[in-house]
Order: sequence, then C-alpha cells, then structure tokens
Amino acid sequence: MDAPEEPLPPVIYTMENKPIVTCAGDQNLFTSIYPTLSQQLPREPMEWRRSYGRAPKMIHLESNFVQFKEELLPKEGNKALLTFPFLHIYWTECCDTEVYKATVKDDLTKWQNVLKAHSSVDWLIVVVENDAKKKNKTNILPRTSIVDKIRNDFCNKQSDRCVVLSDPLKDSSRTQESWNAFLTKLRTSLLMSFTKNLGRFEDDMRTLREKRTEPGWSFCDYFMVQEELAFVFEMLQQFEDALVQYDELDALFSQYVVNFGAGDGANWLTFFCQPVKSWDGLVLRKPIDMEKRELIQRQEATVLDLRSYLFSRQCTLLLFLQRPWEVAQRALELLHSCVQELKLLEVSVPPGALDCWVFLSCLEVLQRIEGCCDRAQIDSNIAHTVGLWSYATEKLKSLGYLCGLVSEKGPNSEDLNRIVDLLAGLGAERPETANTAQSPYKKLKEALSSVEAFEKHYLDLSHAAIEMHTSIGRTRSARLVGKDLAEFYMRKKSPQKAEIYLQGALKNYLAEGWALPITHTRKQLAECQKHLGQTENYLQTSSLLASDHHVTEEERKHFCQEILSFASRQTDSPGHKIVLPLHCFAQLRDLHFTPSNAVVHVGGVLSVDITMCSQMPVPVHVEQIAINVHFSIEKNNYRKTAEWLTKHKTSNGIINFPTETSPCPASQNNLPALELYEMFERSPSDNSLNTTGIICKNAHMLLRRQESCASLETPSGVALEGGAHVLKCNDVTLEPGANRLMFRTQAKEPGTYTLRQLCVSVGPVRFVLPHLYPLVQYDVYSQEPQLRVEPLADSLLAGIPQKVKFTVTTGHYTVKNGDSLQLSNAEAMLILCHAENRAVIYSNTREKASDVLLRVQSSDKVTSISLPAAPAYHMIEFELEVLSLPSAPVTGGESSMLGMTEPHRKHKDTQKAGHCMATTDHKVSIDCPWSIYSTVIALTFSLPFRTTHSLLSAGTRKYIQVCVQNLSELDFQLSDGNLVDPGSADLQLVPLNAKSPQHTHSKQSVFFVWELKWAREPPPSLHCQFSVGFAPASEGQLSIPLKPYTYEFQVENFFTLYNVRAEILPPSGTEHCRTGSLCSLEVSITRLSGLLEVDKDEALSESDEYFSTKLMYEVVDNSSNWAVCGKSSGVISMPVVAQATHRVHMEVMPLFAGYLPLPDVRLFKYLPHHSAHSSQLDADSWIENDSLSVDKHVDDQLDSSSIKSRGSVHSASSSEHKGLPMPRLQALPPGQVFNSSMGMQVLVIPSKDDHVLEVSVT
Amino acid sequence: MSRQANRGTESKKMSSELFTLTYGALVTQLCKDYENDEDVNKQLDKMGYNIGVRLIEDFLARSNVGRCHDFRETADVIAKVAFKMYLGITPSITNWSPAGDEFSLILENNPLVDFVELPDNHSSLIYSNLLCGVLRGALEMVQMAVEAKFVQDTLKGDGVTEIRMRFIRRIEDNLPAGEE
Amino acid sequence: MAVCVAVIAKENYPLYIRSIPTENELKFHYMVHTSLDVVDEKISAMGKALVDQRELYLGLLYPTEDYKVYGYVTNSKVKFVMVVDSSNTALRDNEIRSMFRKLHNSYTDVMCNPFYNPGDRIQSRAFDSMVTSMMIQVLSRAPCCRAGEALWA
Amino acid sequence: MADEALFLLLHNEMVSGVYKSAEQGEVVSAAKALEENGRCITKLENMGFRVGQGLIERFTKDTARFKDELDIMKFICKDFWTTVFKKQIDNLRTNHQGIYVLQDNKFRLLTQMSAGKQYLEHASKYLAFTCGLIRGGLSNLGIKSIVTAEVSSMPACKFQVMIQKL
Repeated sequence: MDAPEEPLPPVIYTMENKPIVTCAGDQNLFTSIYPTLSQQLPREPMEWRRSYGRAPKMIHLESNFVQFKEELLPKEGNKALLTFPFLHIYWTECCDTEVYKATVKDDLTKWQNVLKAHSSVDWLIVVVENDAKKKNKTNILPRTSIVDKIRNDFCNKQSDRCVVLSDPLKDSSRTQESWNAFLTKLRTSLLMSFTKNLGRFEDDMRTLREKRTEPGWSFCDYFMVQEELAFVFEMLQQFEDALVQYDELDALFSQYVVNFGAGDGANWLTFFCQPVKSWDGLVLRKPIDMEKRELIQRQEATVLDLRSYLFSRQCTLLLFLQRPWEVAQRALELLHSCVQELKLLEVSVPPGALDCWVFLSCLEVLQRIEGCCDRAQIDSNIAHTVGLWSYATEKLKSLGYLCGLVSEKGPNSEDLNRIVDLLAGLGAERPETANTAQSPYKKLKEALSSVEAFEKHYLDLSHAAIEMHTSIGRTRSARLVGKDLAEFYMRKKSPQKAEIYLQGALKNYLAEGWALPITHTRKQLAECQKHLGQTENYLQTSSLLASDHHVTEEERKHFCQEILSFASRQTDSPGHKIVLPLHCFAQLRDLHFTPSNAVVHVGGVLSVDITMCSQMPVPVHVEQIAINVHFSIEKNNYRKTAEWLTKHKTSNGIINFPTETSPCPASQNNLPALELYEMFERSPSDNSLNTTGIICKNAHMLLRRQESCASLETPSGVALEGGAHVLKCNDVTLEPGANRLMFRTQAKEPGTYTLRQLCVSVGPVRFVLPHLYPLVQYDVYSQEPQLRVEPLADSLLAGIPQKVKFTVTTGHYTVKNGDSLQLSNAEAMLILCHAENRAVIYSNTREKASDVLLRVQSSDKVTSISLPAAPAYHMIEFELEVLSLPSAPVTGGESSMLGMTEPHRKHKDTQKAGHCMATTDHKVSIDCPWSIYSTVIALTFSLPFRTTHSLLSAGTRKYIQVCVQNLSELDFQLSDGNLVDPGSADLQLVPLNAKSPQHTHSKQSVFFVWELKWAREPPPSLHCQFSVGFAPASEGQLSIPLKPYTYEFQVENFFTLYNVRAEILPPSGTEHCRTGSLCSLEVSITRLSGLLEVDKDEALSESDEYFSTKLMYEVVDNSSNWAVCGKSSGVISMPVVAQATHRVHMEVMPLFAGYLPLPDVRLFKYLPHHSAHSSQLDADSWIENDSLSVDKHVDDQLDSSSIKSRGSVHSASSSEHKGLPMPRLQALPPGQVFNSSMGMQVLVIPSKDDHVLEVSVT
Repeated sequence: MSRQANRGTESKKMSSELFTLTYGALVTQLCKDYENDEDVNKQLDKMGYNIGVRLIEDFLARSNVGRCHDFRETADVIAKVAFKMYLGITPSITNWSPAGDEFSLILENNPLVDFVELPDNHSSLIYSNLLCGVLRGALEMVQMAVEAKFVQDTLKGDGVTEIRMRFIRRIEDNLPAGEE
Repeated sequence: MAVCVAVIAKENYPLYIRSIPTENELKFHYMVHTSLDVVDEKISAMGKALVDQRELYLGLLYPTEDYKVYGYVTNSKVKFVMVVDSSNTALRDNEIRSMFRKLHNSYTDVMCNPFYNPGDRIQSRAFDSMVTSMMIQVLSRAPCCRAGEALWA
Repeated sequence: MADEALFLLLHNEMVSGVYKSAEQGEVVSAAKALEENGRCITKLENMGFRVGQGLIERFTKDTARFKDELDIMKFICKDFWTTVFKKQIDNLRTNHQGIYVLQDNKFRLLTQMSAGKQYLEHASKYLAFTCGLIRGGLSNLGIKSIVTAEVSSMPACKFQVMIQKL
C-alpha cells in the first residue's frame, strides 16, 4: 500500500465543517478521482425530505472525504454529530477475477465486518472501469463480471450498493453518464444517512429534554447536545433550522427563570446565580465565542455569559440570514430581559456593572450591524437601531451620575474607586477589537476616565439619539432625551444650554396638554430661568406655577412669594415695569354694570362690578387694578346700545367671561357652530313646494378652516397700553378665589366706551389682560333740555276748563330757583291758575324725586310759571287748566236752504257732515330759561257742539228751529237758550222752549224753536244770534263762570208768497181711485200777497199798473207711486195780486193700492232769456243736466218717468231753436212757497185687471 | 301626521342603543334648556304623555289584548306585554295596596339608563320620568286616570328601579285632547 | 398587573391616566406620552396594511428595562396605552388583548353616557373601578413549566 | 332590543317639542321666523350629533380599522344605516373631492308621514336629527364634515356630506 496518507482534518467548529465520508479500498484510485469528485458533488442541488413534517429543502452537498479508520466510527450512540461519518465508500478498479479473488474480496470483507460491528449501514462500493487497463488483457471476461461478483458476494438484495464508474477521467458522453449516475447515488445515500442519523439524534435529544424535571439534569449538557444539532444545520447551511435550535434553548432558559421567579427553581439554575464578576458586553465579532462556550460546558457560566453566548450565536445566524434589523430588535429585548432576569434570580451585581454591560452590548450590536450594512440601509432603518442608541445613552448617563462625573467638581475618591472596580470588571480588551479605534470597550474606558471625556461622549450619544428620533418623527422621544440633556446641563451649571431643551419640551407638552409633564418641566424651567436671571420669564413661570394645582401647596406659596418679594424689592427703582399675562395670576369671571343697561347720561355715575378669581395660594395686596377704556364718539349710540344689549347681555346685565380651560388643547371642536336653516324650493311656475331640505349657512367657513394645534403658550410681550380713560380701583387685597371689585366712574363726554385692557399692578409687576372678550362697552349720552306740553285727555274741548300736562326734561340743564316758563297768552285761550298747582320731579329713571308747590302768576299778557329747582337729567311734571273761549264759526245763509221743503235733503247733509268736531288751534309761545328762543306750542281745541238751524212755515206763519248737537264724549247742561235779531226792531221772536235747563248726553241733540211775528211788511232777511249757556253735566260748580255758547246765522226771503194746493179726484162715477185707472190731479196756485220787494226781478212784467210774474210748475213723484200722464209741467203767468189763483189740471195714474201721498208739485221762477250771456249757459247747463240725469239717475229727486215725458218735450224744443238763448228757472226760496197739501194722502184700491198696471209701468 | 303608517308585520325590533342614546340626548338637551331639574321632569312627563296617547293605538293594534276588566289585569298587561314589547324587559309587579288600586313595577334593569351616570349637580332629576308620562297617557286613552311616579331608581343608587302606579278614577267616554 | 392605564384623545391629550399609587405617576405620564411616537408610527404603517392586519390592538409599543408599554387604538382614533411591569414576564399577549377589550368596552359605555361630553376628561366611576380592577388583578394562573409547549411551537 | 314604534314616537315628540318651545318666543318677522326655525333644526341636529358619536363608538367596537374615507362612508351606508334604520342606503355617490351623497329611497323617519306633497314642508324637521347622526358618527371617526339634506318626493331623501379637508 504505497498510497499517500490522507491527513485527518482537525475538527473545528466553524461553518467550514463538512459531513464526513470515509474512503476505503484503492487509495490511489480515489486520489486520482478526488478532484473531480469534490468539484462535481456540490454542483447539483438535491432535495432533502425531512422528518417531523418539516418542509423539504434543496441543498448543495459537500463533504469531507477522509481515509477509513475504525476509530472514526462512533462507539455507543453519537453525541458528536460533527465528527460523525455519514457515509463509507470502498473504491476499486479491479477487473481481473484472479486479482479479485486473491485480494480485493478479503479486503472488502474486512471492511464490511468493521462496519457491521459498528452497525453502520451507510456504505457504498465503487467499481471504476478503465478500457486502457483491459487492452493488454488476453483472457477477456464479460465486462460486468467483477461487478456481478461483488454484488452477489456483498450486496445481497441491495444491489444498488455497488456502483460502476466508467472511465472517470475520460471526456466522453459515456463518462458523463456514469458520473451523473454515481453522483446522484452518492447524494441520495448521503441524504438518507443524514435523515436517519439526525432523526435518531433528535430523538435522543428529545428524550434527554423530557428528563429535565429529573434531579441531576443539567441544562448545560442539554445545551451542548442541542447546539450540536444547530451546528450540523449550520454546516448544512440550514441557518433557519440552526437558529430554531438556539431560540428553543433561549425559550427554555427564559421559562426556567420565570418559573424560578414563581417559586419553583431548578437546582441546576443555581449555577447561573453566581455573582457577576465580569461585565464585558456581548461579543459578536467571531462566529463562536469559544471561551464562553467552554464556560457553559464546564457549567461555570453566569447568566450574563449564557445570554451573551446564546445571543452571539443567534446574531451570527441572523446575519447569515441577512436580518440585521432583527438583531437590533432582539438585542434590545435581550438586554432588558437580562436585567430583569438578574433581578429575578437575585444575582448580586456590583452597582454600575450592568450599566457597563448594557452600554457595551448596545454599542457592540450597533457596530456589528454597521459592519455589515451600508449607510443607506442604516439610515433607512433607524427605527430599529434608535432604541439601542438611547438605551446606551441612558446607561452612560446613569454611570456618569453614579461615578460623580456629572458634578462640576468631578468625582471624589469613592467615585474613583468605583470607577476602577467597574473598569476591572471589563477585563482586558478583546483581541478582535483591540485595533478598532472606536470600540465600545475604548469608548467606555475613556468616558469614565474624566469629567470632560464623559461629557463629550454623553453629548455625542444624546445628540445622536435626538437626531435619530427626530429624523424618524419621534419628536416626543427626542424631547425626552433633550430633557435629560437639560438636566445634565443644569447639573453642570450651564442653564443657558439647558433652556432651549426645556422650552422645546414644554412647548410640546403644552400643545398636547399633558398637565404633569408641563408642571414638572415648568419647575425645571423656573430654576433655569432663575439662574439665567431672566427676571421677566422667571416671574411669569413662577406665576404659572403658583396658580398650578398640580403643584404642592408649599411650592405654590414659594413661587407666589418669589413674585411678591421681587415686587417689594423693586419698588424703589421706578420706571422698569414687568408685564405678565393676567390669566396665570387671576381670571376674570364676570362683569356687570349699574345701571344694568350700561347707558348713562353725561355726569351720571356708572359702576362696574367685576368678579376676579385669584389663582394665587395666598392673599395678594395689589396697588391698583386699572381697566383701560377706549373712547369713541358714536353717532346714534342708542340703537347701537340696544343691539349690543341683545347680543352680549343677559337681562340682568351680567357678562360672563370664558374661563381658560386648564391645559387641554383648545384645538378640538372649537369650530364655529353650524348654522343650519330650512330650505324651501318652490317651482317657478305655480309656486308649489317641490323641494325642502336643510342647508348650512356657514359651510364655507367650516370647510375652509384648518385644524389649528393651538398652543396654550400665551404670546409673551403683552403691550401695556396707556389710555386717557381708565377705570381704577386702588389698594385691594385679592384673596385666593373669587373677589368682587367695583369701579365707579363719572360719565364725561358722550360716546361709546369700550373696556380694552385690564392691568393689575403689584409693585413694578403688571399682570395684564390684553383684550377683554367678549366685548364690553358702556355708552354715555347727553340730552338737550326740552319742554313738552300735551293734553291729558285725548282731545281738548273748547269752552270748558281742560287739563294740560307740562313736562320739562332738564337734560344737561340744571333748573335753578327763579327759573320760570313765560307763556305769552293767546287772547282766545286763558290759563286758569288755581290756588295751588303741584309739580313732581322725577329722576331720569322715572323714580319720583320730590313733589313741590308750583307758583303761577298770570297777567293779561303773560303767565309765568316759576319752576322748582331740579338737577340735570331730571323731569319736572305739572298740570295746568286752560280754557278756550267757544265761538261757533258763522254759518252763511246756505244753511237756510235746508228748509222743510226738502226734509230728506237735510237729513242727508247731517250724515255727510259726520260727527267730527270743528276745531280751533291756539298757539302759545313759551320762553324757557335754557334757551333764548321761545318755544311755540299749538293746542288744538274742538268745539263740543254742532249747530244747525232751519226755517219752518205754516201757511204764512214762520218758525225758526235751532238744533244743538253734542258731539263730545261729555254730557252737558244747556240752559236759557236765546235767539235775537238785533237788526229788525219790529220783528219779535217768540220762544216756544222749556225754560228749565236741558240735559244733553254725548252724541245727543237738543232743539230750540221760535215763532216769528211782525207787524208791517217783514224784512227780506233776518240776522239771528243764538246763544245758550252750557256746563259739563258732571262737574258740580265750576271754578269760573263760563261764557255761553253762541251761534249766528241768517234767514232770507222767508215770507210766503204762494200757496200750492194739489188734489186727486177719482174718475167720475167712481168713489175711489183704482190702481191703473187715470185720475185727475187738480193743482191750484194762489198768490198770497201783493207786490213786494222780493218780486222785483226780470220775471216781473208790468202792463199799466198790472203786474204779473212767470212761474213754472212741475209735478214730480219720486216715490213713483204715480205715473203722470201727459204733460207734467208748464209755465204760467201769475198776476202779482193777493189771492190771485191759477189752476192746472193733469192726469195721473196710481201704480199701487193703498193710501198714497200726493206727488210733489214744485214751483220755479221762470226768467225770460233777454238777460245776459251767462243766463243762456245756465239754461243749457240745465237742459244738459236733465238729459244727463235721464241716463244716469244721479239726481234722485227727479222721477224718471216724469223726466222721460218732460225730457222728450225739451229735446224737441232744443232741436227747434238750436243755439238760441233759453229761459232760466230759479227755485223759489223755501220760505216763499207753502204747500198746503203736503202730507195729504189718497186712498187707492186695487183694480181687478192687472195688465193695465204692467202697461203703466213700461 | 299619521302615526304608525305601516302596521307591517316586519320586525319592529331595533338596536336599543339608538333609542337609549336618543333619549339621553333629549334629557341632556332639556337640562340645557331649563334651569332646574323639576322643569325637566315636568317636560319629560309631558312628552311621555304625548307619546303614550299615541303609543296605545299601536299597542292595541299589535298586541291583540282586549279590554281589561280590573286594575290588576291592566298591571299584568303593562308588565308582561307592553314593557316586553317596547323595552324588551318584564318588570315584576309587587306590593299591591290592600285596596288594589296601587302597585309597583320593579325594573331589574332599565334600558333607558344603560351607560347613564348622573352628575352630582342633577340630584333631583328623574331621568326616566318619560316612562311615567307614557303610562299615564296610554292608560288615559283607555279611560283610566292613573298616577305614575318613580319611588326608586338605580341611578340614585337604589338596588332596583320602582315605578309606583296609582289608579285614580275611570274616565267617562269624553276623550281628553292630548296636551298638544 | 397593569401599573398604568391611559386613554388618550384623538388630539393626543390625556382623557384619562391613572397609575398605581405606589409609583411616582409623573414617570408614567412621560412614558405614556413618549409611547405616542410609536403609536403614531404603527397607525400610519397600519394604513397600508391589509384588512386582517388592521386590528385595533397595536401590540408592544416599546419595552424599557422595567416596563412594557402596550397600545391599542379605537376606530375613533382614541388610544389606550397600558404599562405593565417587565418582571411580569408571565403575562401573555392574549391577556393584554383581553384587558384592552375590557378597556374599550368600558370606554364605549362612557361615550354613551349622555352626560359625558366627548373630549372631556373621563370621570366615570364605572370606568374608574374597571381600571382599578385591572391594576390590582393578580395572575391566578400558576406558572406551570410551559417549556415543552414552547418548543416546537 | 327596543321597539321601533317607541323610537319613532320619541323622535316625533322631540321634533314637536323643540318647535313648540320655539313658538313660545313670539314670531316677529318672516326673517325672524326662519332664524328661529334654523335654531330648531340646529338643536335637533346637535342631539343627533351626540347620538351619532355614541352609536359609532359602539358599532365600530369590533370592526377592523378603516382603510380610508371611502371605507368609512361605506360603513355608514351599510352597517350603520342598517342598525339604525333597518335598511341600507340605496345609493352612494361621491365626487372624490370630499362630497358624498347618500340617497335613501324609503327613509324610515319619513315613511310614517303619508307620502305626497302635503307634508313636504314639514319634512326637513324630520331629517335634522339624522343629519346630526351622520355628522356625529363621522366626526367620531375623525372626519369633520357638514351634513345637509334634501327631500323632493317623500319618503325618499338625500343626505349630502361635505368633508372638511384638514
């Protein structure tokens, strides 16, 4: 055997390991094949089906070929998988039966026996065939003979254990094929071996684990076993599976620790509980930390050792798996849990040791990760690493504090000792990091070496952490690190550096409304500001803290005291003021005005009550509280006030101020409220409703609005505004809680005053509320003095005393004694002054102020009323009696037209007149003391009575009737009515009235009648004067005698000239008139007197002493009881002689049955036309009138039927002499005609046949 | 407005939260509108009454219960049918007055007050007072004048909620107009 | 078991925060406030996730040496944060979940109290006592050796 | 389980109650009346708002977190509407600019009024509360919005949701 010795490769635990395959037989042959083999084997991947339902894997196989030796074969069981030979191969190229029989067979047998002895069944026999060799052979056997021999000598019934490899070193297709076949065979057998052996191994492992509750079971032993498995997987590059092994170990251990915590400790665990002596963090730079592994193997590892080792392995595998970020995350968890486990297991650890361990570990992990990733990756995965950074920072910090490196005077001796001890625990630096500059070890050593070094490292780390946090938007975390930094700076007595961090943090907490952090940070800030000597800020912060309920009472008092003592200190140096926002010192609750409508007159007093809640824990004395008021001259400030009242004020005039909510961001739901409205949409055509709905008026505002994260930090730099108008109240002590303050002010200029800014001064400190909201205003108005005179009743009556009310509104004028009102009397109106008139003085708000006697002196020209003294903005009220002398408006003769002749006409007139009283105005000019101009006042009096008169006749006897109608609301007593005609002496008026006074109720009338008597020819006209005494029925007796009521009028041509008599006779032979049958109407007109003055007119014609006048008569029946047949009117010439009579006969037909009144007979003067132009017009107009009146029956006094008949006549006549002047008609004055048959009636009985009736009607 | 337009057979059950919450919103709104709790109680009772006078219609239509002969029978119908139907609970009927004209409805759990916690400043608020109104109004429509009032309330810390019902008189057939 | 329970409004101010009296509560306020960073991260990440991953429970926000901080967010963007003592290693995820569910239910009742003004600080007695029960609740379950199950899990 | 009839009557009573209390303040001018009317609508809407907040909190208690705005709107139209009105919204439209129109062809609170024009003028009173429900629900899910409504043929109605962009 001259084959070269295959050296046994030493077993080292790296992933360089390969599964071992032994080679027996022809070594030279193998050596020749080996290169090709080792290179071909891994080329093709092979599928590995696995037990325990684990997913099959494709793996590239490699193996480590060693020469077969018996001692390689494991004895009992197989603990060490790595050194375990998975496959045994026997190599031969024998092709000669002799040779085979001679040597190979025996060799094979020996080999087989050894394997059998170790019950190893994973073997293979390879027969290499070489054509070259055969060439020089003479006796050629069939190719396969050797193989067959071997097969049936050794591989009984597993013939595939013998493989042929032909011409392995040739380059032919045949060679290829056989190689492939061989390799596949080799691979499969290897895998089968794995599956078999690993399976067995895992089974053993499990059984071992199941024993874990038995006494004497050792975790470390088990650890080694399972790790062996892990190694194999790693060797096969199945990192996942490898990792699982470690994770299981990890879980198992953790579970034990937990259980230990819960009371049932496994005794093996006590090994791990030895005090920690070394705390050199994790080591991740080499695949396997052999030292630690040995510690575990020797059961001398501490928890830290175990954990470190475990993690280093997990880390390695994770990195193989390209999962660096998981390393970071697991690392953090590991470090935390380690700390916990040490606590749980009550392992004694010197103070600071853990901090060192953690610190180093963090950095180690970070550096390891950085080692295998590029910048970009790292930057995009900060989220995973930042935790480690800040943890490291934290740990370094606590080390710093522990070792007195954070005080300005540096560490003392015992600190130094501690440092030494801690460094000792690190041991010497590891070789693998020895030459890396920034190794964790070096960092720590350096950081602990000096105050400066520490600061440098600590700052580096903190800044790095802050930067990272912010870069991934973890602002809060950044703030927190920042606060630690601030604390550090404060310790180092450099507050200027600390401030920004504190401010930053505070801002954040305020924005998100975290009360406790706010308070805490404020306290730190206060200290900081105090050191910095930022008085203003310090005081502000103090006031905030003093009013903060999360602060203890003592502290609040302390901060409050800070302010007060500052205030007292600074009083001597004036000028310098410190302005602080009010809300942290006190809060405005409510405010209310008296008068509550907040409107005062110039000079009036206005008081403002405010409730202010002091936030201070102790009573605070305040020099002054001032409210700046902005003044604006407002026109029509009344209206404004009104609307302001409705808008901002509750009825009681109290304005409530919103209380600042304690630090809870205003940002949520501070949207303006929705303004919804109903919507009705009507169709344009018929405006019927076709859509209703709900719409939002202020949508635009709501939608535009951006969510504002309103910070509660009040804008510092509150401007202190000075103003001309200030409400002050001095030297008050604000008790904690609610305080009521009152401001009084005297109103000066009229206008609107807006309360702007409230300022509380404590020494030089000013607490300012920059803007009062809601808007608070009060209004000052000024009023001109004025006099108002008005009747007490709704209307004044003439003739009787009437009360009139005088109201003097003083306005800004003060009425002095001696001031008086000068009334210049109107002659027709008297001012009646009684013994005592009283005047009442009211204040502006209508409260009665006083009641004084009023002096009124009256001369014939002026009446002077001396006013009582009254202050400004008051009212003086008093009443005076006035009397307007009654005087009836002189009524002209036209009223005498209203005669008996046409009673209905008269009736109509009165209706038309209605019951409105005639009025008279009296102007009085009054001189007021406050003005050089005199005020003119008009008083309207209405006459209580309306008087009408009429002339009545009975044949030639004449009467005058006067009707007095009481239009007023009052009742009157009328006494001694009297009628005189001063003109005509010989005429006497004989009263036919009751002597006793007459009572007339409201709206009643009283009539008076006189008969006229005369001796000789009566006068053509009378001038009558009616007078009657009157007094209100109610009043007993009156202060002054009243003038009687008078009424003057005229009566003309009242003397009767003609008497008209009409008579209706039934048709001859009948006793009664019948409807529809013609009757005769006899009219006789008689002249009653000779020629009189009144007759002298154009109508009069004279022929030798014989006078006659032309008259026209006309029969009219407006009751249409009669149809006048034939001509109804005619002109007659009447001799002007007493008793001259003229008869006319006419035919009429009664239309109805019953007692019918006779038709009217009217008499007119018929004036010939030789008179002037005008007359003709008259005539025309008359005709026109009539013909018109035919069409529209405007004039009810003309009977249509009669007009018809007459109308026809006239139309004829008018057509005859067209354009010619026509005669005129003139009505005779009522007095001159007396109709003696007036009121007579005729009996008409109904006729048998009615048709006649119809005829007559048409 | 025609109440109960559809007497459909389709399930009239609905999430009680909606009802409970709506009622809650109503009560709190009233608390805003009126100064003192007494007024709120009154208003609730009044609204309840208006609901009652309409509800009875729906009730008679859907539960085919006939005219009750005595107060005891009425009590049964209220507890076993009406409450079950509308609030899904069945109060127990207890302590009848000897005269048989008074009894108590005991509600173990009152759906109206799920979630409710009375603030201290509403001590005199009778939160569920609507129920009294409903009972009063409904019974009035069937010619029974009754008085209903809460005598116990879990909201006030009592173990159960108790409504005391008192029969006043029978109403002759002139229907009183609802308090519109 | 929980050492601090907090309910945080949409706008990130605390609606309710309570911690065990024995500890200095300020610390927890800081802790909870800081944890919001991670809550935000998780929520924004969650937006992209698939429906089944969009559960309300956010899991462990971040661990510290002594505590574990867990998060939960309701659909109304209200966050629940719960701090648990790290030594309490036996506490399992599903237990945390169920605690959050209880919190959520109780919070929902608060929201349904007509006298509660959404957005105001929570002062409900019911909620309070529920939280109390969470804080004093002790693990009844004996910590039997679960190692076996842990492996091959 | 409560009974629907009770809720409907309660709702009616709330509506008439609100309007009645408004009548106490005598109506001065048409404009005033409209304003008063608006106040009533707003009051009802506010009640609805509060209820909506509560309901949504309950209803979303066990649902997965929402993906986006649309996801939420769908929830309102399906689950929310079903639980409240026992039917889904019949049609949801959006312009993808934050405006959504929810159409209910047989709106529960209108079906009780006999259909047709004669009650049309009263219809909006009976929508206000629901507008609030929607707005409250959305706002509690973090969506600030304005909800208005429209009826032209009873008992169908449209609710328009305008989302406030932040």
